Amino acid sequence: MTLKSSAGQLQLLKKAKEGDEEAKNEFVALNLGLVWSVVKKFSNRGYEPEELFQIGSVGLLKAIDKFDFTYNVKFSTYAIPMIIGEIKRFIRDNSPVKMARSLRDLTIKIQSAKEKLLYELNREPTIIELSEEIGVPPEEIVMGLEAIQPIVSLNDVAYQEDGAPIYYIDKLDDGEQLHSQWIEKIAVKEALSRLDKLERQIIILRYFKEKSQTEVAKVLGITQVQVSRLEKKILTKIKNMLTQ
Amino acid sequence: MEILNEMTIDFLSKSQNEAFARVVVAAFASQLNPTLDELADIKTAVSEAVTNCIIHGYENNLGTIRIKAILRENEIEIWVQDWGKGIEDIEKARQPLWTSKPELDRSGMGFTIMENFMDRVEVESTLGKGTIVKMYKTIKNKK
Amino acid sequence: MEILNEMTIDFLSKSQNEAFARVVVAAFASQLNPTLDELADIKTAVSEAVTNCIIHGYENNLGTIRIKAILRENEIEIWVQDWGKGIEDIEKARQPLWTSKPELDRSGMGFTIMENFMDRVEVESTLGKGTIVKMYKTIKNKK
Amino acid sequence: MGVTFKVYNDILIVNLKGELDHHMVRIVNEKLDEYLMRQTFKKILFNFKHVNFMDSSGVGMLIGRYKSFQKIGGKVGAVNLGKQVRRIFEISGLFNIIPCYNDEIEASEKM
Ligand SMILES: Nc1ncnc2c1ncn2[C@@H]1O[C@H](COP(=O)(O)OP(=O)(O)OP(=O)(O)O)[C@@H](O)[C@H]1O
Ligand SMILES: Nc1ncnc2c1ncn2[C@@H]1O[C@H](COP(=O)(O)OP(=O)(O)OP(=O)(O)O)[C@@H](O)[C@H]1O
Ligand SMILES: [Mg+2]
Ligand SMILES: [Mg+2]
Repeated sequence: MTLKSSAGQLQLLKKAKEGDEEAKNEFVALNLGLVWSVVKKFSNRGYEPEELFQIGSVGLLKAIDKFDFTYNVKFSTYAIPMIIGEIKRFIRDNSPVKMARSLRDLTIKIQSAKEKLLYELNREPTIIELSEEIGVPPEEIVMGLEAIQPIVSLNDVAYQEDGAPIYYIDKLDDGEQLHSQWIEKIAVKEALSRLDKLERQIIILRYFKEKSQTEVAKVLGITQVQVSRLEKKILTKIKNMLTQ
Repeated sequence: MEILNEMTIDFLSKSQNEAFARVVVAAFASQLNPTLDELADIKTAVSEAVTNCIIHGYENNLGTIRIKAILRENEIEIWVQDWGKGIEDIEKARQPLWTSKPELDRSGMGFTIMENFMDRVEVESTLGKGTIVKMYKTIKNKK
Repeated sequence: MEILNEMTIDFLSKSQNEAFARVVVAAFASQLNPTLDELADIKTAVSEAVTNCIIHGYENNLGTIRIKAILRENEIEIWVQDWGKGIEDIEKARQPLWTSKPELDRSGMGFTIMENFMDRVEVESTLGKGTIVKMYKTIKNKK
Repeated sequence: MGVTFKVYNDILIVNLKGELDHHMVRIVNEKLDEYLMRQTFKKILFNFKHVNFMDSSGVGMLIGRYKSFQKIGGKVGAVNLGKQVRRIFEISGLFNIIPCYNDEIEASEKM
């Protein structure tokens, strides 16, 4: 990375703010390393670095737009918190889902890796073997073994409703859109088992099969409004069950 | 044998710290690359010793528990210490099924479990001063 | 505010202990029922402070790092301490992108990360004596 | 972490979740006593499906319940023991007094 002198960079920034697109592009290019440095600090959140890099770059652009030379700070001093803020806001809006998914995936991955290595090695795997298999530091695996997450067998049925059963193994890489707060707890299976048939069908169709409310209404023979009301009621019910 | 790594942790004798103590020692021990079973053994033994500090050493009052762990090439050494009541007769206390607190639903199995899940257990104690339980487990390098 | 729980851990300034330190603080902080993101923030901030002890405090020689954590009802307080080199000019050191070790590929972002991922950061240091970084984060009780 | 209850025929099923140590045993006992005050059961089945750790405190809890249920002519059973829990049962001789079943159905037949 060729580093222009800070005086040179300041000139570029001035020109960029005056509307010089080329200067702006050059200035952005010179500061992408900054964005990457910040993105690296979010490596443990279950997001692809490239995705966070794009978000962080938006923060960089905002910083360029908002930076005022009367501020008595260096541009980078001003920009870094903005880049961090942009990424954090993105994570917060998408979050519990992503983090909880990555945590749940970890639990399932540990179980899966354990079974696989047990078969391959014909003995209990070591923690480092598990660590290398899953790509997660050994200490994190120790935390993942904590029983706050129920250990589920991949061949357990996640749920079954009039048709082919869906196993947890199928859910590993799906893009479920699950309602923010309750997915933080992973006792979904238990909560689901305590709903009545109609409630369970709605949740499965909406959140595991990603049908729209209208599609669900059609399948169940009720109106979309009824689906919406029922869904709200069910989610509150589940939330109460899980926070007890 | 040469010391590879070492840590000492002090925490309050509250029962919610029992799980915390288990994770700390397990996370540290993971550096020796144990199997999951060996890790489970270590966690269980630590749990027994820590629980003893809480309910016998401090008799459910507040005090400090210290865990020290030393990693050598093929071995982990764990000390669990309290500055509480102390043990009057160590030999008797270590007998299977002997407990000074039957009324608390204690079965007297703690030391037996520690001895079974670790390779060696030593107990030092002075009445009124405190107790140190030292446990050792061999963790062979597997490859 | 009343102290709910407290722990202090000493470990060697080896880089393999960075992951260990993160997990220890995370496991302890879990007792306040944080969200997974709050936990990730805390782990990242602790990681920055511990790395600084290793590469700046002890300049990759062997020394002791101490982490102390205090849980209050809505807050966690974390101290990360070393008895190493110390910081000459704290204000300058805390500037974003300022590093005394550009040759080591350090970007000088550590303190900025700590400040942005925790709510408050205080730094005490004496040349030749050591450094203590104190960090605070509010963890509201969610029910 | 915690305990939930379910009734299956005349058996109270205690669904345990978490690590059954001294801390959790206190919570389980408290909730279980509360539950039993409202409704008595002569048969109790502990479900260890979501328990991957147990120590002597768990042993003490089971022995305590065994004794109190025995007094009223009742029975205590367990299901879904994991590997580590099984070891603790063996070492403490719990299998001698607490029968373990494969599932609720078998427990219901045999208890
Ligand atoms: N840290 C300690 N301080 C004081 N006394 C102790 C300590 N640890 C053990 N003891 C004594 O040793 C006895 C035996 O301990 P052990 O752990 O084997 O059984 P227990 O704690 O009584 O029952 P269990 O462990 O099965 O719940 C205890 O009853 C107690 O009197
Ligand atoms: N524990 C410490 N002991 C001595 N000096 C320290 C300590 N922590 C920080 N410093 C000094 O403060 C400076 C800034 O620290 P900071 O963490 O922000 O950046 P860095 O460590 O140099 O780079 P980065 O954290 O991005 O890898 C360091 O370069 C170092 O000179
Ligand atoms: Mg004991
Ligand atoms: Mg740093």
